[in-house]
Amino acid sequence: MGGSLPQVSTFAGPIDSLYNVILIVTGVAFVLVEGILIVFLLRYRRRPGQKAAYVHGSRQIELAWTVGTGFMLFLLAIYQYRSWIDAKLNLPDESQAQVVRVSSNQFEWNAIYPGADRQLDTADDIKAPINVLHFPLDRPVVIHLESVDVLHSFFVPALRIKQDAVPGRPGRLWFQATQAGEYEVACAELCGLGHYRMRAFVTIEPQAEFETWLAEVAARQQ
Amino acid sequence: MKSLKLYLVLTLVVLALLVAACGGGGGSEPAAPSGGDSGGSEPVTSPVDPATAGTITGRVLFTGVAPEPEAILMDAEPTCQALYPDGAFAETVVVNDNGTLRNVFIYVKAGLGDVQFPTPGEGVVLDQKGCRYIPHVFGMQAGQDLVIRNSDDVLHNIHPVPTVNDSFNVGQPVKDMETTKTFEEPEVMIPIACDVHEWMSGYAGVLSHPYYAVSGEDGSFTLSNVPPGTYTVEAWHEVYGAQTMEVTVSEKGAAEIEFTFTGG
Amino acid sequence: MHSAEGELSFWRKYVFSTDHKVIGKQFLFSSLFFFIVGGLLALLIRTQLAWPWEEIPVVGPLIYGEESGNILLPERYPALVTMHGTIMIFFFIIPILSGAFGNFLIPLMIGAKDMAFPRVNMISYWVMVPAFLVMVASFFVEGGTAAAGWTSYVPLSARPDMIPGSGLGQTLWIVSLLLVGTSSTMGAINYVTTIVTLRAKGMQMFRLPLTIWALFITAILVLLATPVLTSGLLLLLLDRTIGTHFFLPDGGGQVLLWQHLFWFYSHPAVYIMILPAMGMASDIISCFARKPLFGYRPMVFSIMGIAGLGFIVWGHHMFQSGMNPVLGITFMTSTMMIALPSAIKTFNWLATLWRGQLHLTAPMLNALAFVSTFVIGGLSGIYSAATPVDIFIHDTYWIVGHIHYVLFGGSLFGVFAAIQYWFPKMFGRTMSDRWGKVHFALTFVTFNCVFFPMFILGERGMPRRLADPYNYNFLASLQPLNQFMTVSAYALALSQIILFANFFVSLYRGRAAVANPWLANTLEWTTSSPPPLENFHTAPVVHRGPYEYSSPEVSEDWLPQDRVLGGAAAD
Amino acid sequence: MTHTTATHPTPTWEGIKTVKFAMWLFLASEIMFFTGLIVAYIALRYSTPNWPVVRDILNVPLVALNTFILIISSVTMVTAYDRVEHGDHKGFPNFLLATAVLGLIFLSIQAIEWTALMGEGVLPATSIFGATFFTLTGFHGLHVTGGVIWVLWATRKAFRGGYHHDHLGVELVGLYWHFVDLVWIILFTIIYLI
Amino acid sequence: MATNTREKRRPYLPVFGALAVLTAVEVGVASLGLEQGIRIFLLLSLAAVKASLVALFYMHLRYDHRILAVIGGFPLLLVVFLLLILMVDRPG
Repeated sequence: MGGSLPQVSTFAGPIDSLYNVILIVTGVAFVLVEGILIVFLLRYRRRPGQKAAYVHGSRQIELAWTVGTGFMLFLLAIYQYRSWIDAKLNLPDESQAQVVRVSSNQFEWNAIYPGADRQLDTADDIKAPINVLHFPLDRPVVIHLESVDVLHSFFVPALRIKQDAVPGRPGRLWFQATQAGEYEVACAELCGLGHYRMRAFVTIEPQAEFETWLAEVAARQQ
Repeated sequence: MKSLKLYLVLTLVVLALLVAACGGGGGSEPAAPSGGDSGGSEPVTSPVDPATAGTITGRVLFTGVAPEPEAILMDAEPTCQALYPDGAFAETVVVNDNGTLRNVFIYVKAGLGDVQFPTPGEGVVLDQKGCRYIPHVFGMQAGQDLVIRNSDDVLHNIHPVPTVNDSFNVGQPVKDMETTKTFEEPEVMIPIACDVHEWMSGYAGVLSHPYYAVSGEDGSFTLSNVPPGTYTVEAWHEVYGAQTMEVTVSEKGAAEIEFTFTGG
Repeated sequence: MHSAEGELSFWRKYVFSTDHKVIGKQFLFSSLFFFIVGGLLALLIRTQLAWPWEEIPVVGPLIYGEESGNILLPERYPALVTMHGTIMIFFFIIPILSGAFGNFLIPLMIGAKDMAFPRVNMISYWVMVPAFLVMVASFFVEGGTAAAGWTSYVPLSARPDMIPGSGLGQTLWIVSLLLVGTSSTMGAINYVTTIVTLRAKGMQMFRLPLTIWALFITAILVLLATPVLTSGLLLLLLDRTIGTHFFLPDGGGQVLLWQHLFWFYSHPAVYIMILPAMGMASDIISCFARKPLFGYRPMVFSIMGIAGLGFIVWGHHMFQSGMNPVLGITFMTSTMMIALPSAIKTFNWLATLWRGQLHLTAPMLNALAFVSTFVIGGLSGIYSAATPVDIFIHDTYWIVGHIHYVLFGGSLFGVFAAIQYWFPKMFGRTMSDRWGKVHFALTFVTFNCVFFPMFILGERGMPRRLADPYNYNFLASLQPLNQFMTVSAYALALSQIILFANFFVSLYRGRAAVANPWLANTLEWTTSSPPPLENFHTAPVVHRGPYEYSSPEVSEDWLPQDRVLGGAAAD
Repeated sequence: MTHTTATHPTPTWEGIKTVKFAMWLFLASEIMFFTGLIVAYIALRYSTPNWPVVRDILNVPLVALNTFILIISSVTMVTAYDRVEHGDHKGFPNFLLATAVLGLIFLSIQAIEWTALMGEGVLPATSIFGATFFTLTGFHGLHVTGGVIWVLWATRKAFRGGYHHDHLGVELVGLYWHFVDLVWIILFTIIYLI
Repeated sequence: MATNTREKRRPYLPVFGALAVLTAVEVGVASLGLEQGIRIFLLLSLAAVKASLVALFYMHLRYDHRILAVIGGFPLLLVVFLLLILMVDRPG
């Protein structure tokens, strides 16, 4: 999934593989159903003088495809159960993770880092420039997502994460990046006339580089 | 025959609705109240008799410590960032070399009585260049055209936040786009923001008369063609607030005044 | 109940008529008009996505006007998207399926003279007219039409300063939808009462054709879901007017409360938009396969299953909306369950074709297109039911593709089939089958060219409702694909002209239609085309189910429900 | 409603009058309408940390009396129907009138409570409590007003000798009135008592 | 069922009595300082009893065809489910 987009977070692998599994399952179902449709179309064209089969249905076939499809759907449900819990329910312990507050307002993303005392909403918080977000590599990052005015949606395709920033209701999402680089952030919830321009840049870099960048922004801020 | 009449009615209903919709065009909206009606075609005659008119000139001095100009981090907009090789700085407090203060809005607050001044035909141009409102502070008359031009190849979203006038919220996605808007009521200092670039800010002073000026590079300003009389003149700055001063203009006289703002 | 037909004045007979057939046609004509308006808006959206901010050569100044520099302004694009969605859903699909075909077919197919409450039926159409006018008026108000999406999520829809469209335009949008809600609730009460109480003698519930079952269950969905939307809209209206804070966070309100109330209505609403098409397609397929519908009872129970489950799945629209993730699991489970009845229906349609005598007329082709595209629509839904995949594809073009494969591919091909199948009964003339096939071929090809690439866009992660997606590096390469989709959208729009031409020409010059041109079994074909005011000269008595095609009891391959067989024991 | 002249018997299906069947469908949609409002109220109240202490703001004894009045009006309505069914064509219109009067009393007490509350500064815009309170009682009040108008219309027809052969009209207005009373019973509990 | 000549009069007055008493009990329970959980449960169940009394006797559900009770009752299932989801989705 994601075409040329690299798999940059630990979620990317499971989500892409789940997508491929569903692609195969639905692909087979698609080919079977459409194939049968076309075959029946050609095979049972009208022949003058012949009457169609007088068949009202059969309990066994109904039971068969009901149970069959039901079981297939049940398997799909079980198969993808785990990655949802990992992505959204089991948030890592914030003391080990890098906590960042990402606040969105009309047409920009602002990242606020807790600074030395590792506590947000303290004097030493560092505010990154608009639409610039840096995250450390190979470490869990917990984002405190919030919005100032309307609904926005923090969508980083490369990291395979997306969650709405709901004003008045701070949300949590987390990821662990596995590949350094610069990736784009898009807003995925209609938020006004600049919705298509709410682009930010996420830079994933090793811990050392991340800390030097943080210090540099802090200095620039004084 | 019976059914024919039915189809006539129904097709007529459909056509009527179609015409109504197409008449307005799907998604278009009527031309905003552009300056056309208020400008008027006949030449603008000022009720002031030029023979007796005087001028008010002066300077805005600045004492005390000038605050460090605040750096603007334009990383979010690479196209604009490229225009400022040595970094962009906010224009909130700009102290000129000769110790005077720039971007101060000076205007006649009272003393004109209820003289009716015609609104000028040509519009005031507010340009957006390098992700910055140019001019940063400007004046205009109520009802006069405000021509907003986008000289950046970037989306700007002009979003004034007036209290007296009703606001508008317009996007200009491409270069050289122009939108014409007007403010109907006098209102001193309407802040103008850009929702896409949080650091962009402008101030529009809307007045019912043409006596306003903004202190320039040398901190000086002139109000010309002022009918003789005593006026309260106010100098407004976005950070240091406003100061007023009484001034009397004699016939063909040139009054001199000076404002002094002290730094933080 | 009706005075002799001759005395009625022109107004009572055509404009304020209480005859369900005339009301059906009124819905049909206004829905077709709004199909054009919605379609034009779609073309404007596609043009912007292919060539962002370009001036459209001839039409541009006309549409966008001098004031906005003859191009689409960024704050107008969300308004286009909102209006395309709202008009297509509330003024085209639901009115044509439940309004036009519901009104016209229900009394005819159950053997009744008219609806249970003819006057309430008339009022339900005439409540729609102010809704049309209010919505059309919102195009011309200062600030333009509503621009918070057809879902009008709060706070964008509640705070006028957030986007110009959220000013007067949004208030008119709410008032218009309140009127549509009143109209559809009145209609629903009428349909349920009529189907339950006015069936002809012998027409037991399990001898009803599937069209009627679908319209019956749809009416129940409308009856129970629309009031919740009405309450949500009223709360939003109060937030916007008298300053309450139901949905606005700064006053203690709940932003997600609106989404819950909205989707509690809107998921049953998407089934309101597809179930009638499913019913009509089943009837048409069974008729042109000259073969009994395979598994009548499972089909009825799966419609009931879809309706029942339809009320408990709305959360799958809100997986990534900040809702409690635990609910992600509950709604994922219920959504997976609801995929089952749709699958059963598809298998039954296929089984109906098996060993049939397929007459590939225009209605049949459109009905088969319904089945084949609905399959893609249904399968693409499974991706968004799987919550982790939904993390990526939520609010991207994958969802837009899914919507259009189910709504355009599903309901609209069903509507094309239904129009050409019941046109003879409605107007007493037949639409040209040749032009019907030309229209079908063009539409089917261009439809897939426009909407299948949306899955590719979605898989690449292109968010929806973006006015100009190409300043994102990861989307820049998708512009050629979007341009191809736009050109095919133009072709799709042009090919609809064939349908409209065929429709309006056949109104006057179509071949005169006999009572039963398709040799179908259901009751509406036992009366004349167009039927007299009270539908049946003598009240029909039903002896068998609607799908007795190729029955061994008779030599022909059809056996109408009301025919009395010679010695056979008439039950 | 369909005009049922004397010759046409009221249409029935399996013993149920069709109009009554439709009336219950309408009541089902009304139940869903109030569901939307009540569920919104409960969700908002459940997630607002410091919900005001209801007893201090609202005049519970007065409204308890009001609830009692509405219950009595239900009783007069049901007696009216009972009387018309037993052929007491003279007596039943008075009970209909009594129901209408009790309804008006209920509305006026609500109006009194509203003006008192507004006097104390509790307004829809001031707080979530105010918003939900005025919305719920407001829409219920609207439904009671509609009910009173319908009952008055039925009373006028009754005094003019209507409903002798066909008691349907009385039963319908009764059903609507009892429904509105039932909604108030629930609202009274969840707003005033809990 | 709902024929004019009924064997016995419908118990309107006893129902009225019950409703009056239940209302008084409710107000009483509300004023007691019970623990919130129990208090809500008690009040809600009292309200439910009163509501069903009105529905069964005054709205004739008890005497009419069962389909009317189904039409009136089915929406309550949806109410319960919607309420449950909104309770679970409490913010914070």
